Amino acid sequence: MTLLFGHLIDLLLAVSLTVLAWRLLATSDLFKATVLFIAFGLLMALAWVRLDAPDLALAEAVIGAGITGVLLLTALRHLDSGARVARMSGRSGRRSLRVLLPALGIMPALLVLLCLSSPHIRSTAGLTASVIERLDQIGTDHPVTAVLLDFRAYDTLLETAVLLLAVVAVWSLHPVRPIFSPEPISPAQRGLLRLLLPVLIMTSLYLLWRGSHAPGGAFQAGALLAAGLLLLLLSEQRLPGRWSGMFLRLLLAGGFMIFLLVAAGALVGTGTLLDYPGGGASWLLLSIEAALSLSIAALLATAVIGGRPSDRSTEFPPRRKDPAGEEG
Amino acid sequence: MTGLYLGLSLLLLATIVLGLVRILRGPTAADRMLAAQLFGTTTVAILLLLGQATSNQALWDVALVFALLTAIAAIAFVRRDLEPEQNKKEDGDVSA
Amino acid sequence: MILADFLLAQPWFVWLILLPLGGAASTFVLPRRVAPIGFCCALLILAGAVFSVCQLTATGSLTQAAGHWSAPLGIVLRADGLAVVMLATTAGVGFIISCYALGYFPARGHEPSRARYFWPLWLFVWAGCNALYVSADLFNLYVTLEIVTLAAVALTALEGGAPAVGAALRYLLTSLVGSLTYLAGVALLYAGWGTVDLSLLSQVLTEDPLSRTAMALMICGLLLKSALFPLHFWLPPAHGKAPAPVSAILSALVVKTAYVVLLRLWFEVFASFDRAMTAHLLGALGSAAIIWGSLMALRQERLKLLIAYSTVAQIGYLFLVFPLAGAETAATVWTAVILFMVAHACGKAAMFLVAGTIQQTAGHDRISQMAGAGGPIGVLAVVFALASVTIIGLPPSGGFFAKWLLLNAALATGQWWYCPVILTGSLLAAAYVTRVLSWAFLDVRRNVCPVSSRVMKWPPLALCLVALLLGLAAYGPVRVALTGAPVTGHVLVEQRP
Amino acid sequence: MNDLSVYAAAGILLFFIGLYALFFRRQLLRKILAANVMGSGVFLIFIGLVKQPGQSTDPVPQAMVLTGIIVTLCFTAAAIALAIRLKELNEEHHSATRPEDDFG
Amino acid sequence: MFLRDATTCLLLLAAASFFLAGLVGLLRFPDVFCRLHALTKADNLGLGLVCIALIIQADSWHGAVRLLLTWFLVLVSGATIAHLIARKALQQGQTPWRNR
Repeated sequence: MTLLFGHLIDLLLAVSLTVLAWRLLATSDLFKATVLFIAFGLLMALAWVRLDAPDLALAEAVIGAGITGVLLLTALRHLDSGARVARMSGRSGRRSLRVLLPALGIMPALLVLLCLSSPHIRSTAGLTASVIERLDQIGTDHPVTAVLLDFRAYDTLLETAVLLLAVVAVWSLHPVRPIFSPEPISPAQRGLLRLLLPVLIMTSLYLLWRGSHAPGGAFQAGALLAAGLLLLLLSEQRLPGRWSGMFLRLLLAGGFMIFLLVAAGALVGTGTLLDYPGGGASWLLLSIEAALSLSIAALLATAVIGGRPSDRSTEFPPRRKDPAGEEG
Repeated sequence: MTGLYLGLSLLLLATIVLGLVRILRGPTAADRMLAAQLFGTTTVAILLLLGQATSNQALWDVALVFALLTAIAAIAFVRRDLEPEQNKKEDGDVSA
Repeated sequence: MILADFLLAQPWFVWLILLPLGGAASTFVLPRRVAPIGFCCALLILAGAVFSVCQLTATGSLTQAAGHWSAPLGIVLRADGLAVVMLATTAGVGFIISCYALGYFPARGHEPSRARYFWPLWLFVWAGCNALYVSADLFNLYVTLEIVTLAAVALTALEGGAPAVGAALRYLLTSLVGSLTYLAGVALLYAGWGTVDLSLLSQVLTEDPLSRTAMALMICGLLLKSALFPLHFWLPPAHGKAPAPVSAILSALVVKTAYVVLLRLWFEVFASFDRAMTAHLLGALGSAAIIWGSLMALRQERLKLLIAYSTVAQIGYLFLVFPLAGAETAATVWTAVILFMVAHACGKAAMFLVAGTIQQTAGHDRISQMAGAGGPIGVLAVVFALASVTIIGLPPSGGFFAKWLLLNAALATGQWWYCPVILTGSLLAAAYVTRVLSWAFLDVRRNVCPVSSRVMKWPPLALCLVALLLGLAAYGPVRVALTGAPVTGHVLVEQRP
Repeated sequence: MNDLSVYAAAGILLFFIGLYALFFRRQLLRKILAANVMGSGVFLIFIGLVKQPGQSTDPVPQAMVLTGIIVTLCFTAAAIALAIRLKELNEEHHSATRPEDDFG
Repeated sequence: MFLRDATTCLLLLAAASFFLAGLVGLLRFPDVFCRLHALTKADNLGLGLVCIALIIQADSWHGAVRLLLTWFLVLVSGATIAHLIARKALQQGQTPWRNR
């Protein structure tokens, strides 16, 4: 019975993910596509849960349901407004690719057959055993965190570089635009914010702390904090302090720079990249994670806001003064 | 009991799949947003049930995170100032 | 002596990743001092690259397991001949481009934001390239490819106009498809063999449908990223519309990153596979790229687009390596392709930099209205002509030497039909280069003297001199390139065709 | 062959649906969504193939997929910023010259 | 033990009926305001009953606290969002449906 329900859940999830993807890419109504994409994120999180990957479910929950949702909905304001919908003025490439159409139809079926029938997939045990074997040498009990921060920490270092790079790329394009409508906020929304925000920050800290022995960690905690920041901005609360100058840039680059310094320090000390002293004490990993999650929060929120802070104004992101002055 | 939890999760998943019809049909943006909202809640329930079924406490954390974030997409939605409805009006004005 | 030992013991190839990363972060945090920080960083990287070449010649190829976690679990970095040659090329070309950029993006000009974002983005590209060359881990290669792509896209959009932003967006989406396809292949390999390490995979991999599918997916993704002929549609707009130093970075360095990954896969991971069909397909596409790219270059009205199409053509030569690499000729083509990459990087970067100077002086880059824009016999004309020598493949340039090796390999493997392709490519290159030279430089009716700064005039000359003299001093690079190379046999220099 | 391979199969389908939409749809936002769907497909393939019934999932691909998710998010943010900029520039251009071009 | 399981069973079945009612309302009700009404039932009562059912089964206090917190957050968010969406819909000029 249990097994049957499990199978049915898996089947239903897989089928509905596919159908959802097809529908969301088939519609030309961008708002509908966006909402369907948010729903897609929900189902992806459930799929990760079924695949016994709660870390990924957490990340998908925060990123799929929270950050990407806000990113797409604010992008819609710019892309969908007015009469003209943004399009690629593509001539080259498209027509020549139509010949690939039949191939695109046959290939998935072929691939499914190939992959699922390969004798090699089930014969390899993967690296689970060797990760768990070495867990007692380092300062964390959670295998995924161990891989992220120790065994494959170099990947994580470069991944943080990608995050910083994304913000540099977004900033290089344009000064920031006001992102939300000027109409007044409902008091209910303000009340909700006052209630949600403390819980959100606490949960984020909890995820960060839990990351060393259970699903959670710097990325999930940082992304959750970023969602909190976005919630704050969506309710037009002023952020305390000056957010446009050196302080903001240091906050954005700080986590990455600390991680980089640890890597370089290990290189100087032991001659090996990211060779933590003592195999990675738990306090060291936790402090790297804390710095990373603060930076990740700032980076993700800034990437969603889009556009660099102006040199003159201290307000970041700026508010729109009146609906007409859109290009301020 | 595990069978019950899983069966109920399956049922809730089925309600999500059926509810997709509302997002597909619309007709207004608010309808779509609202359906997404219901999916959020249902997902929280599924996560709680699956967490109990597999006795994996981490799933309750995922549910908690979802519960925190159900609001954010909807708030981003109401804070946008241009709606497809208004767009249609504008388009009509342009073509008229 | 102690100092020399200490310097030789340092893992320079790892420093070459960390230095530009640190530089990128610092230039982002201190936007008012981007140029000095960026330039110092370029200088340090150049020094590091010199050290790592010395190290390689002294001790052979080096490996390092990041965090002391060895292969199936951790990530291994490896500085073999290919990696070190590419590190050194990137350092040299990158240093010259950095000098040029000091003049092209003036920090105190009317558009300070371009200088402000050029430096961090460029250092990110540099870090990504260096990390890619030394990585021996398939997933790590994916992350480095993504760093290079994202930074290169943002650099392309730095020009600011709608065509550049559109080209950047297309570049981004195409690259994203390429890297996701590559990643799908990595996923299949991990699922099948439980590791993503290059050398471990090459030991355990057996030829079965799963690994062949993975190979197909990874090669397709990388072809898209390295813009081989039918998939080149995104390249000319991106390289043609970007600011000149960025075009130089993209054409000289960035397109080669995906190709280097492909080279590693082909000669190492999938080396034991029976891939004659794939090799011939790649060779055919490469030949088509040579002819098509050259013909398109001949038709271009804009100088930078012409050079961009020339890049499409030159990429074709790189893919002739796959059919030509037989058991006897593997070392020859390996040397040829590395020399070709170095020569092309130097020559193409010099060409784009000259084009940038002309564009800035004349205000446009239309070839037909360019008469005299370079000055009668100015430095620009000399640089462009010298750079053309290597692009066409005339002796004694590195391009000539590489093409000659390819011709040798073609004859040695009995695939004579690649010879006319190589020669036609050279002839067509001569035609489109002559067209530019005759319009821009040999017309002495007007003498509009270029008023660019000195840093924009002299560094390109150094680049094309390197490209030119590479053929004369090829022994050094060849020896470095063959250190730790996954190929056997001798370089067919002695053999007469 | 096991029960969880349905996710790998779904992943393969998602990959191709995304690929198809990316090449044949013209709206920028849909292209960006398509790339995201493709990414999700690849990640599902990754974990779906590695997961073995009755065992905990291999942490190494989990970490890789987490990295992949973050990288894809970064690309999405950059692509959206580029798309918005492109639209702004096109509108400036069109308001200066022709009013109704590349509409369909 | 049996009593505990039986209660959980009953509560879960009740929760299921509320979620089903929410679905039916979402699909069959004529306009956005009515559908909001259906949605809040599922939110508050459906999830609430699931939470209570699981709290009965919970063997640690912090599990129970997490469940309660989750329910509370969904409750508050759901109520606020229903209000905000309704307000938005009214602002856009949608008029509530009336049975004539």
